[in-house]
Amino acid sequence: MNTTRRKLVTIVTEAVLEKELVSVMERFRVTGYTVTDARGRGSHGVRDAGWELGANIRVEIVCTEDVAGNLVEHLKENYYRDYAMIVFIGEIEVVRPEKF
Amino acid sequence: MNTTRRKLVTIVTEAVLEKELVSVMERFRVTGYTVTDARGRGSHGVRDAGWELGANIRVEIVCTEDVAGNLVEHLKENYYRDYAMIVFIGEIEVVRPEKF
Amino acid sequence: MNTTRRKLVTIVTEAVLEKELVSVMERFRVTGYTVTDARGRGSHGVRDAGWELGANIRVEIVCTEDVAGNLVEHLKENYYRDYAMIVFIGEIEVVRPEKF
Amino acid sequence: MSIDPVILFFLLGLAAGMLRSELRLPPAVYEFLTVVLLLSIGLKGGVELAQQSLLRLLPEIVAVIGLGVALTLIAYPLLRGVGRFPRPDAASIAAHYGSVSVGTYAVALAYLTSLGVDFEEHIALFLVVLEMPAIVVGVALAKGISRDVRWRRLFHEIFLGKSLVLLTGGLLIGWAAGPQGVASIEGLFFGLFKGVLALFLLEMGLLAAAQMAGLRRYGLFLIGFGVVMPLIGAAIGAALGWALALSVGGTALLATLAGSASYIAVPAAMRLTVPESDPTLSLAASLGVTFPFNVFFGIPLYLAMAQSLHGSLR
Amino acid sequence: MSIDPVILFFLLGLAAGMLRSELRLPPAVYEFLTVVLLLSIGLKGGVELAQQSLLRLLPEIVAVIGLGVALTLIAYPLLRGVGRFPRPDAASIAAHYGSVSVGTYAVALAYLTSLGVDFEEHIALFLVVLEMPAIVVGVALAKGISRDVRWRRLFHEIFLGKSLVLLTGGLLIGWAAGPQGVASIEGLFFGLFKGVLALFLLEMGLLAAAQMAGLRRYGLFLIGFGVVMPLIGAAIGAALGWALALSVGGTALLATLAGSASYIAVPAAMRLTVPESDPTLSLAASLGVTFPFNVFFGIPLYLAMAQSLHGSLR
Amino acid sequence: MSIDPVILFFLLGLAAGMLRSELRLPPAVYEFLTVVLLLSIGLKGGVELAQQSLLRLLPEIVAVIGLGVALTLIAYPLLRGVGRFPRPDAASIAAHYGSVSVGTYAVALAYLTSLGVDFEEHIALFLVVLEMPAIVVGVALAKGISRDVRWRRLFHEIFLGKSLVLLTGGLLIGWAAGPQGVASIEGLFFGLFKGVLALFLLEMGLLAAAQMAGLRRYGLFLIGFGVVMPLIGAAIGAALGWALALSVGGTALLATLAGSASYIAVPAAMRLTVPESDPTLSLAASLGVTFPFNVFFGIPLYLAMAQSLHGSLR
Ligand SMILES: Nc1ncnc2c1ncn2[C@@H]1O[C@H](COP(=O)(O)O)[C@@H](O)[C@H]1O
Ligand SMILES: Nc1ncnc2c1ncn2[C@@H]1O[C@H](COP(=O)(O)O)[C@@H](O)[C@H]1O
Ligand SMILES: Nc1ncnc2c1ncn2[C@@H]1O[C@H](COP(=O)(O)O)[C@@H](O)[C@H]1O
Ligand code: NA
Ligand code: NA
Ligand code: NA
Repeated sequence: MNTTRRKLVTIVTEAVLEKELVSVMERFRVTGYTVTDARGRGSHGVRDAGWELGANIRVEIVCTEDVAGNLVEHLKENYYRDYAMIVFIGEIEVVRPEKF
Repeated sequence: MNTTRRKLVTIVTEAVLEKELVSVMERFRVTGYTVTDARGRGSHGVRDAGWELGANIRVEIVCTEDVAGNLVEHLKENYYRDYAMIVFIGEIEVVRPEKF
Repeated sequence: MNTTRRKLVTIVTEAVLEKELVSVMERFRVTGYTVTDARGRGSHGVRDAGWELGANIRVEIVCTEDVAGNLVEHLKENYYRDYAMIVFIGEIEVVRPEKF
Repeated sequence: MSIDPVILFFLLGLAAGMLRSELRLPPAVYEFLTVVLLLSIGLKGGVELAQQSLLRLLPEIVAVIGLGVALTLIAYPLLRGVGRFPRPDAASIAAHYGSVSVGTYAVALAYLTSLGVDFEEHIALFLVVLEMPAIVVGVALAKGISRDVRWRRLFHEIFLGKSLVLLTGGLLIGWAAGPQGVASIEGLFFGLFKGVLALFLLEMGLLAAAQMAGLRRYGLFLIGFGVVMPLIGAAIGAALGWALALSVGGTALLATLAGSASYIAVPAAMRLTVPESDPTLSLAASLGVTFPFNVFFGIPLYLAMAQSLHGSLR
Repeated sequence: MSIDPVILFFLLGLAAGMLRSELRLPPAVYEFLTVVLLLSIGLKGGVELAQQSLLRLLPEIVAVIGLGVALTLIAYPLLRGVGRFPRPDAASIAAHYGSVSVGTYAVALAYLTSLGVDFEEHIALFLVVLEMPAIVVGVALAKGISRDVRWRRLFHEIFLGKSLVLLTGGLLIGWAAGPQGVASIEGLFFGLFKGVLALFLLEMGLLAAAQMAGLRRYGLFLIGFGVVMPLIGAAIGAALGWALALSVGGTALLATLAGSASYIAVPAAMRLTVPESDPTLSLAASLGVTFPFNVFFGIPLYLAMAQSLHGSLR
Repeated sequence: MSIDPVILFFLLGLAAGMLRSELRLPPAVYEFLTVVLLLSIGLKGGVELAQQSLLRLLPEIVAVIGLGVALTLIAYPLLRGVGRFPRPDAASIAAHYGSVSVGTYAVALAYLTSLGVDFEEHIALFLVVLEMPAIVVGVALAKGISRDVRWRRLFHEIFLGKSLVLLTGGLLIGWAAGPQGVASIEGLFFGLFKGVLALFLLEMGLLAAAQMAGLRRYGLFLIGFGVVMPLIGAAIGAALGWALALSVGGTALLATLAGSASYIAVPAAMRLTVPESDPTLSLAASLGVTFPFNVFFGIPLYLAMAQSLHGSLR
């Protein structure tokens, strides 16, 4: 099977940011994203409340290395200071490179 | 700590396929799978509705390279055309290789 | 963009263990963790019930190789025998190494 | 007479959806409302059935199955010939219109009740009966009969799907427990019926608005079909109701069923069995056009149909 | 007399589960129903308590704690000796049967109410009291007392678990607010009680069916135990109720509590404290056998027990 | 008079939260309760509005908008000057107190109803009107007007947020359907009101307890502010109610609104628009201090304020 390398960017952050992140991702021309509800703990304390303000989301984006770099740069500049957020990047392989 | 390499296959697709994918995975003799509910956007548009038809699932399978190859091949042949679906493969390490 | 390698430890296990795992992770000085609800199948059979006893959670921890090793060792010793649980470790990159 | 508030809830949902409000009911709540509605409708129908001879209903049931088949077979050539849809899409959309919508039925129930029009509660049984035949016909139209359709899985999917199980279960429980038995659970299932329906329609409004976005992509034909096909279906349904000697209310309900389009059971079955059909087409028509049309205009019209049929011909 | 519809809902769930239907209530809905049931039962009991001297209840409470301990100690040798289960499994299953099931209690409440049999509402207090002792005894049986049990964590787990907090909270609120105070929230907590119970039992049927699958793997002993142990428990419970001079209804309720097996608090506590015991065993017995047995046959039997005790001995 | 059980439910939640119980309502249930409360309040208010001339209300609405602006402008210098908070935090907290809390309003409604005190139901309209002005003022205080605030997005966020849409929708539906129309959905929206409020307050207690943990980190000032600011607000609100010639009950409700602090709409808007402000500060004050203070002490006090104003000055 022929596969191609891509990056998987995972963002865990405040649920209240979901709509805003969606528009950020559209601006960075990602071809798609996947969101799940999450809870957790980090430097901003425990975030596991049943309401939006205290809840987290986990966003995954499959994309090229370039897009990943730009996206993470943008998140770092604009959100790292004021929001509960972590971002990490993994290597993955996909079958349809043209899709990502 | 002794670890062994395995593949992590992640599938994001339509919730309506869950039962069918379970039986596919059984046929391919995966030793297990994990499912979470998800939403997202891709070439089939935004999928974030509260009902099954518009919702996504995210399926993870830890398996050997062979099983991963066969499984992805099967998904590509049978589902890529007609369904909202992405698949990607990552490298991971496990402690109990006999389990996967 | 400057990135640093870290480990991503993923645990899929019984929901009833959540509180206990949180205190385990605190003991191992992880800087944070992320939890999502999950269902699945493995050697302990299908786990997809609507109530805590039959449900799974999926825990992710970004940490250094050392912490990852110790944590997995501890889980193996204390939980592998009696609980439905899998653990796998992946490679990822992060922007703020001091955070993990 | 003032407008029924449940319809206003639908309007509120539609408006909020079209204005892209953040309003959304959690999926679990939507499912809860659906479960209560399905059981309420089943229970009410079952209590009535207890007072009927099932044998007498057999011919009605056969006729109603025929109705479902006929509606699908009428819709298909329209979609294929006039709408120029590919075969799988035409078959799938036709199946949606040959089947029924519980939400529409519930609104019709509420409408007749608020007007004080009597009807045969056992029509809930037809709701059960009408869900399935259109799916079978639709799949056969899309695939042929001999081909690689996994019919067993399909029948499992249909007969053990949530809506059929809850409706049938409600019917059987109502039938076995009878009016006195059911009295103890009336508070939830009957007392809250219209409130639950109101919340349900709020969410339906949001869903319908989301489907309307899809409509813009698929042109005028689908809008026209989504209005005309219910009228054809309802006319046939009303005629059948009259022929079966149903009351005016019963005739209006059967017309409503015939004029309604599925948005739960059929799309799920089609997604699995005819995956090459585009689900946005059928949902845009059934949820984006036909459901709102029936809620606002169709149901009163179908009652008028039933009244004039009964007035002029008896 | 017609059959109680709440039992039919349980049957519907069982049937749907065994036929592998897709019917499923969302977890959030199941939790909601549980919360409402627990609070309803607590509130009702609390209102009654307000009219009682708590001192007078003290001996009853002590006796009921003894009942929980005794039942666990009776079940354990049966499981170990006859069933040949390993020590942790025998201890865990015994704890399930020494403790109680809120769902069974709710069905018994509904049953007595529908027959017009009076009872002491404050028996809800025994529901609270009976949850805990069996867990402590079970853990001690499995691990011994001195060993590495984290008793503090266990007590926290038990006393601050959801079911104890809601039951106790309901009792206290009912007690503090009294009948007039509670009147304003009757609509939700009392008016909908049986409807909520019906939906709850629908889900219980699905859960029970899922556990029955597990039964096939574990042979006949577990089925026999799941029927006989409730009978033993109920007989002892009925005798105690009679000795405490409870009414016929109260005696039947205490028998029901004694004859019921936990499927929430105990399995969760055992999972954390005696993880080497197999949870599928205890749940197969308590949910797959005993719960259905009690719902269909046990509860009427326990009432008959109570009646004959009171009839023949007074 | 016995204590209102809904307040006991809040206490139960507080206690369970502070004891770190595992009790938790699923998010979907909490949302469901919120939706029902918002619609109930809106519907009731709307039915009343139907009997009023909207023109007569216009001056009241303008005055109430002024109230929201004034409260924010009073709170800001207190927080900045006395509390020594940085500008964004002071602005954000001030906006919370210039806006309103639906939960507090609902408790006040229940309180007045249980005492038999009459009030103008259309005060629900002020609930809608008061949500927004404080947000705009707060953002302007934090950022200035000219700066890079994305006002469009902010207005979209506010006007199409869940609470405003449901309250306004309920008002419009109640207004359009009138008392007879609404009668058919009374079961859910009015009959269950206090039961739903009870469950809602149970969860609020858990949330408040969680915020109190945050309080320990932020010292005494926030506690003091969380008690004093509601008193200032309520005094001004009561005076305005009196000046607008509201009834005693209406005056108490307007005082309650003025004395309450937002914990839904404002924090969400601030999080997006003034992210540099710390959300734990404002929630600790509004949920951890002011909400409990109002529920236990504030509301009876505000009624007393209203009574003495009306008694001494008329
Ligand atoms: N080391 C970590 N591993 C996994 N998830 C983390 C980690 N640190 C933080 N998170 C997640 O990211 C969210 C925000 O992190 P923070 O900004 O550190 O509070 C937390 O609520 C967690 O869900
Ligand atoms: N580039 C992407 N990154 C992450 N998730 C994606 C991406 N593209 C698609 N998805 C997910 O996969 C689902 C199906 O994708 P598609 O078939 O492209 O519509 C979407 O609804 C998303 O949840
Ligand atoms: N091969 C696998 N791939 C992905 N998830 C798995 C796999 N095996 C087990 N799991 C998950 O881990 C849980 C516990 O596994 P087990 O202990 O094998 O029953 C299962 O319920 C699944 O959610
Ligand atoms: Na139809
Ligand atoms: Na027992
Ligand atoms: Na205020």
